[in-house]
Amino acid sequence: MNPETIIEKINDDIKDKIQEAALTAPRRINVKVGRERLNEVLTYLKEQLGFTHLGTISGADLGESFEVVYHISNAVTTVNVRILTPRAEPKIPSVCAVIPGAILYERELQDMFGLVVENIPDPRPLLLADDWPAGEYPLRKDWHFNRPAEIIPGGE
Amino acid sequence: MAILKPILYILVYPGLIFLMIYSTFCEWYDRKLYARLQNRIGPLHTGRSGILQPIADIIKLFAKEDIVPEQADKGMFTALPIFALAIVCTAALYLPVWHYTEVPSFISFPGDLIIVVYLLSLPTLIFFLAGWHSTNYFSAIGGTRVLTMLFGYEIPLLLALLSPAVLADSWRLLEIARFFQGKPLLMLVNIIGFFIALIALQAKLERVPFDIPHAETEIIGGQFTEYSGKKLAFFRLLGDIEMVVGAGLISAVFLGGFPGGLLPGLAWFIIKTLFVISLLAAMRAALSRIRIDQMIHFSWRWLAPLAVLQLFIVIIIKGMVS
Amino acid sequence: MEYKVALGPQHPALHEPISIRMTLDGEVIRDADLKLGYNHRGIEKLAESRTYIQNLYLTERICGICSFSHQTCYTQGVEKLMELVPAKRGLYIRTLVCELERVHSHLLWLGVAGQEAGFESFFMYTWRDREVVMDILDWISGNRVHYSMNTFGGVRRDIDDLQKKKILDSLGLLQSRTEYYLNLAASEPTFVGRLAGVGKLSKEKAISLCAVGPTLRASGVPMDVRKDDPYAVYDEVPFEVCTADSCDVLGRAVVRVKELIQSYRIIEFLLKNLPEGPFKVKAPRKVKENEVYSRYEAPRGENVHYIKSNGSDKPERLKVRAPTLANYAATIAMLKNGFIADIPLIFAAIDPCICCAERLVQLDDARRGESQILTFSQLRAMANERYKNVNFKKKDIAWPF
Amino acid sequence: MSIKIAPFIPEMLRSLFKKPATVKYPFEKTPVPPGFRGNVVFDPPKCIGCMICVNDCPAEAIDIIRVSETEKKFKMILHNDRCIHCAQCVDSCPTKTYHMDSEFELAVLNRHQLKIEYKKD
Repeated sequence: MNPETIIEKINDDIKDKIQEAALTAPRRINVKVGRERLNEVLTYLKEQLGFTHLGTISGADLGESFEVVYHISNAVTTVNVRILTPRAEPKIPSVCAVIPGAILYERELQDMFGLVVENIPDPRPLLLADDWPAGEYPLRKDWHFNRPAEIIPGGE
Repeated sequence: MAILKPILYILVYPGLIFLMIYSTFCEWYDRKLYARLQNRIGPLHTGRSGILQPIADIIKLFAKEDIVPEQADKGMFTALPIFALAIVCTAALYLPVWHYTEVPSFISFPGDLIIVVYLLSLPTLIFFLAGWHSTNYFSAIGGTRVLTMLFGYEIPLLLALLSPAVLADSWRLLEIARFFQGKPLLMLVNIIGFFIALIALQAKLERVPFDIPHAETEIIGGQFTEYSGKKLAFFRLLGDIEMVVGAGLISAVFLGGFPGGLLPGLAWFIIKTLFVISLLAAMRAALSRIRIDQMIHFSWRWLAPLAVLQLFIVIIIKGMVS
Repeated sequence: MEYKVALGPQHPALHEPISIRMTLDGEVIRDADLKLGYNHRGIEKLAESRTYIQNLYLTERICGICSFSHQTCYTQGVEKLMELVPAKRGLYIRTLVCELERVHSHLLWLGVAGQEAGFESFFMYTWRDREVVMDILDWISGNRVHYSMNTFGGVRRDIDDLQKKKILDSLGLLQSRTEYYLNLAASEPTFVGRLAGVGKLSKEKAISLCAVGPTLRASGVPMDVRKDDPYAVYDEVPFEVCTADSCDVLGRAVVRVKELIQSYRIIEFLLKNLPEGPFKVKAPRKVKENEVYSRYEAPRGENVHYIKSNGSDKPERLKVRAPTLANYAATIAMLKNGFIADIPLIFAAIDPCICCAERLVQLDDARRGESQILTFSQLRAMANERYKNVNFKKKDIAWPF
Repeated sequence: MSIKIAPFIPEMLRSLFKKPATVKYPFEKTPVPPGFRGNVVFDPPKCIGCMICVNDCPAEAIDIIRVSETEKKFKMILHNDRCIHCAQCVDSCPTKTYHMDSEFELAVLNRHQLKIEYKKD
């Protein structure tokens, strides 16, 4: 099994479920899917091709929409499964049913981007402080942090 | 003179003053040896080679803020450290260190071995009460661990101390010591008992590998979690004095006591207790902390049967000797 | 009777703040839950407003122990974005520092395991020996903790023959000492008794919970980024992926020990085959729009940086996933039905680096721009305030026993 | 590997008679290795005011101010309380204006004392 055969297999088997699949770098495959098909694609990758290890889930703020990338690896290659979700309705499906280890990453996404993960087993905030104000999502591009002036204690 | 002697006995030697000074010295010795066994230096800067470090620690603790938890029973919480310290100091008075003459110390009586063992068990109960009254989960866990451990080591300790007493045909520390001074070769009979008593003493002092009740990486300070300031200082001092008394008890019972009157007796006391403390320090350095279930398992699987075996050996030897 | 205890955020077994909320039944843990977020510094957000070169040192400061892991992971990602081929000698030196860092981290872990198990002598001996490798790192990089060896296109400092000889000499000493002490520790019944059979994590569970590093390898899964996705010069270096099948803390210790021995061999190989030539090449300052998913085998497991560039000299997004975060889910599974006494060992067995795992967020006070220096009395007043405001019911605070 | 009783005893006894490994640091100074990254030292005559170091400094610890409008004279303010001693400025500078010394005991009671000004006389 090598990246080329994997991408062939993906194109053969689930062509109808994905929007795009390409080999972007050595040992990296980019797959674009619609968010409603995410769980099906991940199940296929896990069960047919042995992609069991979810490296992480990264989010990025693209302005109009949020991009969520699931980095999932097996022994030879890594597939970046990419979904887009509009800013107006930032919902993504939970993948915990397929990959139980995804829970912490999904909670992190909720905290940082304000994405709503549907059917998440444990929706509590993970990383932000207890008294963090609701509705503030620090990794969104429109969230700015104004650095306060530095105060050096003591006299001159 | 008749009144002066008990007062001197209680206040100076082997009473409070001597105990305080000697126990801090023993703590320093223990720490220094422990450090050297680990290729470290240990205390260094307070006094010559850091000899005043334990005293400095106690002074530091006395200067700290004293906090009593809101939910705790204040009277109990405050009284426990003082009681425990008093009990251990009382136990020290029974050690046969004063004049080794035909007239034994005024406090000695037939059966004082049992009294010392009993008095050394009481601090354990006080540790449990201290943990329980702190109203802190970690303290409560520590307190229950104290009691659980007590069931493990107390019986082997008693059995181990029993065998020399059986051999010497006396329950009086002074007479056991005198018996072994007369027949030093018979000390070898009790070699198993000696090591059992050492291990049980280590457990009583709650030092590695038996520091389970206040294992700091597991339950913070165990029964002492909520204690601070003076009260913690009392508990620390208690630990040091208990170490001296325990070492003294083992030297009196297994190593032939402290013969030769006041000054040679003192010298023997220091030599023998330091020997026992060295063994305890080596044990502390060589072993890793065990779990509470492993500890109970160990004491009932190995310590208690070996103590019984020791008793049998002693009974057989006694039959052969007499 | 079941009761709840919070272990942390301040606890002697934890060297960094995290809270483990446990439901206990006597000495047995029935349930465990982690609360993170005590150590956030806003690094991911900060990285978006800094240049690639500034981020080199920012990523290094994600962690103190595996500083080089984060920096290398980031550097390799950015090099791929720049389409830059680093100098060969630079890559060899980079790999050398990687392995030296692995040695120092694993020796540190062994000491910590000894300390958590209450075995101070082992802790002292391993940490004394760890000083040897710290001195080597100090010698070749100019600092003990933050080596700052990486730059885009290679490394910043060369290694001369004297350093090479010194490293090889100390390495021999280190290797013999490590083997000697490990043999001793492996035959010490109280120590082995504390590690064996503790914190079981089955192979299936380890895979499904996405554990990484020695935690995963001790469950019999031979996953190692150095083999699966070779970076730097790992495709030229002979080494084995170390695994164990016992699935417990002892297995994790065995894996780390085997990796130590492997690392010594790798270092020896690298030094003996160090190619001649330049140790760095010139790198551009701007990066065209692209994205990269960079993987790195840190001492604690797979370290991941996801970098998105937008054509300027600053990254659009830098996502860091430290190995510790990936192991948390597995830790909770391991803690269940263990003893309280095993918590520090199980938790230490993933080699937690809590500040690695938490990188993002702003302090509330910083936003208000007020002075952040609080006096003792102010802190005390704050605590009292908070205590008064918490609406306790009398029933809740009653001591349960 | 077999289980023994107290296998550490011989090693412990050996340690007892060995010189302790402890470094008595503040009382006995240990030398730093060559190439140690200590304080940043600035050499004002060499500066050409290109500001690369200011842009590259990850800790924003360097300020370079032009002293006179006509001449190429610059003064540098080093905020040593922010400096992380990464030596990126040494690498970045095209005219080798910077170097690092081997000083590492930098603690002071007042952060203002860590602000160092280098000026060409």
